Amino acid sequence: MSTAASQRPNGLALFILPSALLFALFFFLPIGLMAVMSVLTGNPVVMPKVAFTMRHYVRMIDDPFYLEVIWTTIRIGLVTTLVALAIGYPLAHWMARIKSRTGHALLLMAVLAPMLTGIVVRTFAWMTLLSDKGVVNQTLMSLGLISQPLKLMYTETGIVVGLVHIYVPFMVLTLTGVIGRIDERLEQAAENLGASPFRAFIEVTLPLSLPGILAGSLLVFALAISAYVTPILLGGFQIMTLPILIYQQISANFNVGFAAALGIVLLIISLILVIAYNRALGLVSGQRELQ
Amino acid sequence: MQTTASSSLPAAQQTASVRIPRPTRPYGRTLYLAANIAILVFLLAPIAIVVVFALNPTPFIQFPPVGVSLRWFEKFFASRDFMHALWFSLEVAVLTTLSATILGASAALALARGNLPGTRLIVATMLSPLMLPAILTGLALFQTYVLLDVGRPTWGLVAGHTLVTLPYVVRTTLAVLHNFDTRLEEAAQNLGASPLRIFFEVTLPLIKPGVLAGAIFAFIVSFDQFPVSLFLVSPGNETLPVTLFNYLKFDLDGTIGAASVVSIVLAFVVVIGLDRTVGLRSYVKL
Amino acid sequence: MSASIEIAGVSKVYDGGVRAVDAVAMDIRQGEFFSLLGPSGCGKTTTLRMIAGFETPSAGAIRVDGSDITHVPAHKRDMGMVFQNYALFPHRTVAENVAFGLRMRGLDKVTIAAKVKAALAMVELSGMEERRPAQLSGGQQQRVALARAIVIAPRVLLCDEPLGALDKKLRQQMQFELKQLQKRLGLTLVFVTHDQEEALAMSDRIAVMNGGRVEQVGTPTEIYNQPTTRFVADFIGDTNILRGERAGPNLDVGKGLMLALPPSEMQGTGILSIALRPEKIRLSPRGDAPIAAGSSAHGIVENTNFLGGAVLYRVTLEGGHRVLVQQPNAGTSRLFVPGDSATLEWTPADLVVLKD
Amino acid sequence: MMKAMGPLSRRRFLTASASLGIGTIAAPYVARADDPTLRITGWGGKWGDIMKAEIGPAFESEFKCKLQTDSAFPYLPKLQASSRSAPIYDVLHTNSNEQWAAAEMGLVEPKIDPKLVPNLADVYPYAISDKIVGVSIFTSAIGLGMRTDKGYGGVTSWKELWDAKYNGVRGGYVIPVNSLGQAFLMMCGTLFGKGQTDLDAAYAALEKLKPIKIVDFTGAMEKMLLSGEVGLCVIHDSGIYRYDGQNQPTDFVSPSEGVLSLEQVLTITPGSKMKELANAYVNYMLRPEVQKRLAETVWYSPANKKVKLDAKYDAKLLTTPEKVSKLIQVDWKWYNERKDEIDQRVNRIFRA
Repeated sequence: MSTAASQRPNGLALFILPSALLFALFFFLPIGLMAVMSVLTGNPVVMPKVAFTMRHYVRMIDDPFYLEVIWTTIRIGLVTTLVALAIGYPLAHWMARIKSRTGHALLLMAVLAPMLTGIVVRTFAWMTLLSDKGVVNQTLMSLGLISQPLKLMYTETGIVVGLVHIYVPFMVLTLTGVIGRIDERLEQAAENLGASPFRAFIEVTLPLSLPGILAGSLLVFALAISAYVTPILLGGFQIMTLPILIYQQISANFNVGFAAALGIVLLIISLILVIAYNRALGLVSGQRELQ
Repeated sequence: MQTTASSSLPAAQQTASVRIPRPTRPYGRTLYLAANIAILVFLLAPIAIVVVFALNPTPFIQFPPVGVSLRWFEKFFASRDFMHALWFSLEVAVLTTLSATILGASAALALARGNLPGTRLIVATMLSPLMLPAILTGLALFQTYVLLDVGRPTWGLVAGHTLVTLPYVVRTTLAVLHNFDTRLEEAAQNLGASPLRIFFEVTLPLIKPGVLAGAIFAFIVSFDQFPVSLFLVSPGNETLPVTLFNYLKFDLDGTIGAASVVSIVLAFVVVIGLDRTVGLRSYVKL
Repeated sequence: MSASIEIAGVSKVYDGGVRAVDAVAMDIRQGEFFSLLGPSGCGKTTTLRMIAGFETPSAGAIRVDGSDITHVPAHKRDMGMVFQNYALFPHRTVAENVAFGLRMRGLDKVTIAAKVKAALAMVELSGMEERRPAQLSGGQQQRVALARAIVIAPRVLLCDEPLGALDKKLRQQMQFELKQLQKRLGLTLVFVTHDQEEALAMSDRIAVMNGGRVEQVGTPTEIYNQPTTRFVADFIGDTNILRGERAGPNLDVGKGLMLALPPSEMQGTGILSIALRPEKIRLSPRGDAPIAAGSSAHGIVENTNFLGGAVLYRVTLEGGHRVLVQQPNAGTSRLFVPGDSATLEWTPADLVVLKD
Repeated sequence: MMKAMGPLSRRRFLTASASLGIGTIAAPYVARADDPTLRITGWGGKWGDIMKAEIGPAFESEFKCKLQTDSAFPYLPKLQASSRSAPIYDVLHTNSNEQWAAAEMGLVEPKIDPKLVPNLADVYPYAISDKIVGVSIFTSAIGLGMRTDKGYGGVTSWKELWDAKYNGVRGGYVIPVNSLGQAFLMMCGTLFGKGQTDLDAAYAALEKLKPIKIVDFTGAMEKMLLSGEVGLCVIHDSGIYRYDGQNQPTDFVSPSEGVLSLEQVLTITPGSKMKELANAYVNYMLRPEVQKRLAETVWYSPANKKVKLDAKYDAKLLTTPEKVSKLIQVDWKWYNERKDEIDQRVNRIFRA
C-alpha cells in the first residue's frame, strides 16, 4: 500500500532542520574554512594578506611519498575492515542467535567493553601485549615456540590488530541487528532441503546479511582510515598514514594549509567509497536506504 | 561458521532417501564456539592488561605483574584534576547524548518518513563526520569559533561531539524505522489518536530500541572522544581523555590504568542504568 | 449507535496513473454485515482504507449517516478497525491495547478499566490483561484486536481480512463468534476478504470487486445463485461456464452440444455465456434410454475428488466439453470411478446467463 | 497527556534529574571576575602539580590576578589559529624549536625586554643566546639513557648507540614531532660529518641506526627503558633523574661529545593585553626560589645562576658555568627552515 508514492516532502521533513543547522554551522562552515585554507598561502581568519595557491596539492602530487601514504592508509583500512568482518561475523551471529538473555547481556558487555576502555589506555595495553618484551612474545618464548621476539609493534600488523580491536564492536553491533532480523526458519528450511548447517549459512544467512556486512564494513573502513591515535602509538610513526601526516603537519610543522589539503583528499576518497557503497547496496539488496 | 567439514560434501550429492546422521555437526558447533571464545579473548585481553596495569604497584607496565596495589586508584581519586575531568567528561557526554539523540532521531524520522528528496545524499553527508580525521574536525571547529569570536565554550565542545556522534543515532534509528510496521500507527489513528499522540504513544516507544542504541553509542563515543576535544577544551575544563593524554606525556604510570578501569565501570553503570530505566531489552543494534 | 455508509462514485488513482479503485458506489445499511470480496489487487482493501480515512479518494465522496466524511481525518471518524495481522501494539499489554482508544477519548480510569474488563470478557480473554501480544496465540491476538476495535463502541467496524492468519477450525469458530457479536451489538460491519466461502457464510450482503470495480452487490444467495457477470460466477464457488451462439431457444456451445436456455432467456440472438453449478447436474450410470436434447448429455468420468459430504467429478462429454459435476455423498449408491460412462441431466432453469 | 504513562514517566524523571545533577556538580569553576587573567601554557605531570599547588597560587596572590593554564597539547596550532590581536595566550611555554616556529610566524615576541624582566640579568648566557627566542627558564640535558643491569656499562660516547649489541634495544624519537629527535639528528651531523648542519651525514648515520625503537614523546621512552624494552636510548637527564630514589636499574650517560640542550622557553605574545603581567610572570619564573622549587621537583637545570640547589640535585644538574658549557644548542631557525625537507627524508628512513 504505497502512500509514499506522493513525492512531496511532508511535515515530518521539517525534523531534518535541527540537524541541518548543526551541520551547516559545525561541519560545512568549518570544513569549508579548511577547504579554503588548503588553497591559500595562509590563514585568512587571522592574517590580512593571503593569496591563492595550489602548492599544497601540487606537493602531494609531486612527491610519490604522499601517494604511498594514501595507499598505505587505504590498505590499512581495507585489511582492518576485512579482519574486523572475519572476526566480527561469528560473534555477531552468536549474539543474534543466542537464546539466553543473560548470555546475550554478557556478550553485549564483552563487545562494548573495548569501546569503553579509552582509546589511549587501550592502545597502551596493546603495546604491553605486542612489544618485544610484551605478553605475547614472552609467552611464546617461554613456550619455546620462538627464540627471537616477533616484531609485532611498529608494523602494519600491529596497527591492524589495534584498529580491529577498537572497531570490531561497530562491526558486531551492525551485523547483530541485521542477522537478528533474518528469520531463523529460513536456515531451517535450507537444512530441511538438505543443506548442512554451514551450507545453509553460506546459501541463506550470508547473502541476507549482506546489507549489514556492507554497512558495518563501510563504518569500520571510514573509522580506520581516519584513525590516528592507534597508528601513532602502535606504528610509532614508522608507518605513515594520512591522519598521522595531518597530525604531524598541524602539531609539529604548523602547516595547516597542507594538513587541510590532506584532509580534503581523505574526505573525497571516503565520499567516493560511500557512493560506491550505496550503489553496491542497491545492487545486492534492492534495499533503498543506508542503514 | 558451523560444520566446516561437511561443506565439502554438497547436500545434493548425498542420496536423498537416507539421511546419514552427521557426526560433523557437534564438531562444527565446537569449532563455532571455540572461534567465538578466541574472539572474545582477543577483545578482552587488552582490558585485562589495563586492569593488571591499574593494580600493578610499579609505575610502568610489567609482565608478569609484581604485586597488587590500589595506589593508582588512590592517586586517581585524590587528584582534583582527574576528578574534575571525569565529571566534566560525564557532563559533556550526557549533554552530547541528549543533543545527538534528539537531533539524530528527528533527522532519521525526517529521512524515513518525510519524503525528502535526495535522501541518500543526506545520509551520506550525515555519515561524513566519521570519515574526516577528527583532529582536523577539531581544529576546523576551533578555527570557526575563533572566526565567530565565541571562545571555547562548553557548548562548542558539545556541538563538536554531537557532530561525530550524530551519525550513530541516525544509523540506528533509521534501521528500526525501516522495519517499522506503519499499520500500528494507522491502528492508533483509527482508535482516535491525534498525530502527536501517535508519535508519543506508538512511534516513539517502538523506535526506542534504535534510538537508545544510538544514544548509548553517542555516550560511549563522546565519553572516549579525544581528537575532537583536543582543540576545543578550555583550560580548567578538560575532558578525561585529554587529561589522560597529557598526563601520559609526563607520567606514564598506573593512574591511567585506574582511570580507565573507573571509566569502564562508570560507562557500564550508565549503560545498565539506561537499560533499567528505559529498557534496553536485548536489542542493541547499530 | 451504528451508522450507514454511502460510497458515492469513489475512485482512487495513485501517482503514476494506477487506478486502484474505479468509481465504486455502494450503500452499506445500518447494522449490516457487508463484505468486500475479490482477489488480491481488486481494490477492496483500498476501499476499506478510504472508509477508515487512511487514504483520500481521488474522486467521489463517502458519507456516514448522510454526512460527508471524505476529508475527516482517520482519528476523528469513530470507526473501529481490525487489521490484517491485527497490528497490536507490541509494547503494550493486552489491557493497554484495549484501553488505547478509550484513553484517546479522554475517559476516566475507572470507566476505562470497566469497559476493558467487559470487552475482554466478551471475547473470552479475561485473565490475559497483563500479557503482551507476543505471548498470545493467533486466535487470542485476533480477539484482542476485536476487543480493541469494539470497546470504543464504533459507529462502524471495519475488518481487513481479520481471520486470514488462523487455521481452519479456529477460523470457523471465529467466523461464527464475529457474526454473533455483530448481530448482538447491531454493528455495521464492513468486512474485507478474498475467501468466498467466508463471505458467503457471514455476510448479509456482499460486494464482489474486480480490477477496482464492483462487479455485483447482493445477498450471498443472489451472488451464488444469480451471478450477473462471468467474473462473479467464476470467482464464487466451482462452476461450469460455457459460451456459445443462440440458436432459437437453445445455445450452441459447439462440439455438437446444444443447451436449452431457461424460459426467461429464450428471446434474442448473438453470443452468450452461461453458468451451471456442478451440484445442479445429476449424474447417473449411462442407461440405454435416449437422452433429452438440451438438458442432458453422455460422458466419461475422468477423475473423482472425494470431498467428504460430496464428490466432485470431472466428466468429458461426448463432444469433448469438460464439465464439473458434484453429487452428494448420500452413502446409498456406488460412487463413480474414472472411466465410468455416465449420463448428465440438468434443468434449463438452473442455467444462469452472464454478462460479459 | 502523559498522565497514563505511570512508572515510565517517573523513570524518565529520575534519569533527567540524574543528568541535571551531574551537570550541577561539574559546573565549570567560576573565576573571580574582577581579577585580571593571565593566560599561559604549561606542562602536566609533576610540573603541573606543583604549579597548580604552590607556584601558580603564590603568583596569583602576589600579583592579584588569575592564572589560566592551558595544559592540553598542542599549543602552537591553537595560538596560530587565534587572532594576532587577541591571542589565546599571553605567555607561551614550549620547547625552543616551537618557539622559533612561533617567532617566525610572528606569534610571539622574539626577545624579552631585560628592563621589564630584571631577573634576566642573572641567567646563564645560553638562556638568552641568539639560539633562543624569549628566555629559557630551565634546561635539561639530552644524552643517553642506559639500563645498568644488562652489563652494558662503560658508555661514554654518543657513537656507542650505533654499536650492534644494542640492536633490538636501541631507542630514539620520532624526528618530525619530537624536539629530542630533532636535536639528536643535528648531533648526528656533528658526530659523523662536518657539523650540526651536515644533514647528509646525519641521514647516513640514522640509516645505520636501524633497527631502532622510536617513540613520539619522552614519557614513553622512560617507560620503555624502565620495562627493559630498550637498553640504550636518547633521553634527557630529567627523564632518568625523576625516578631518583626508586632504585630503578637505569642511569643517565652524559656523552663525552657534549649533551644537547632541551630548553623550556617562555615568550610573550605581541597581541597580549596583559603585557605587564606577562613580563612579571616571566620574571617570577626566573626567581631563585621558584627556580629552586621547580628544579628540585622535575629535575630541570635552572637558568638562573644564583640558584643554589640541594646537594643531591646540584650533583646531577647543570648548575655551574663549567657544567653549562657542555650544553650544545641547536640552531632551530636553521632547522625549521628545512623542516619539511628533513621530515620527508627521515619519514622515509624510518619507514617500516
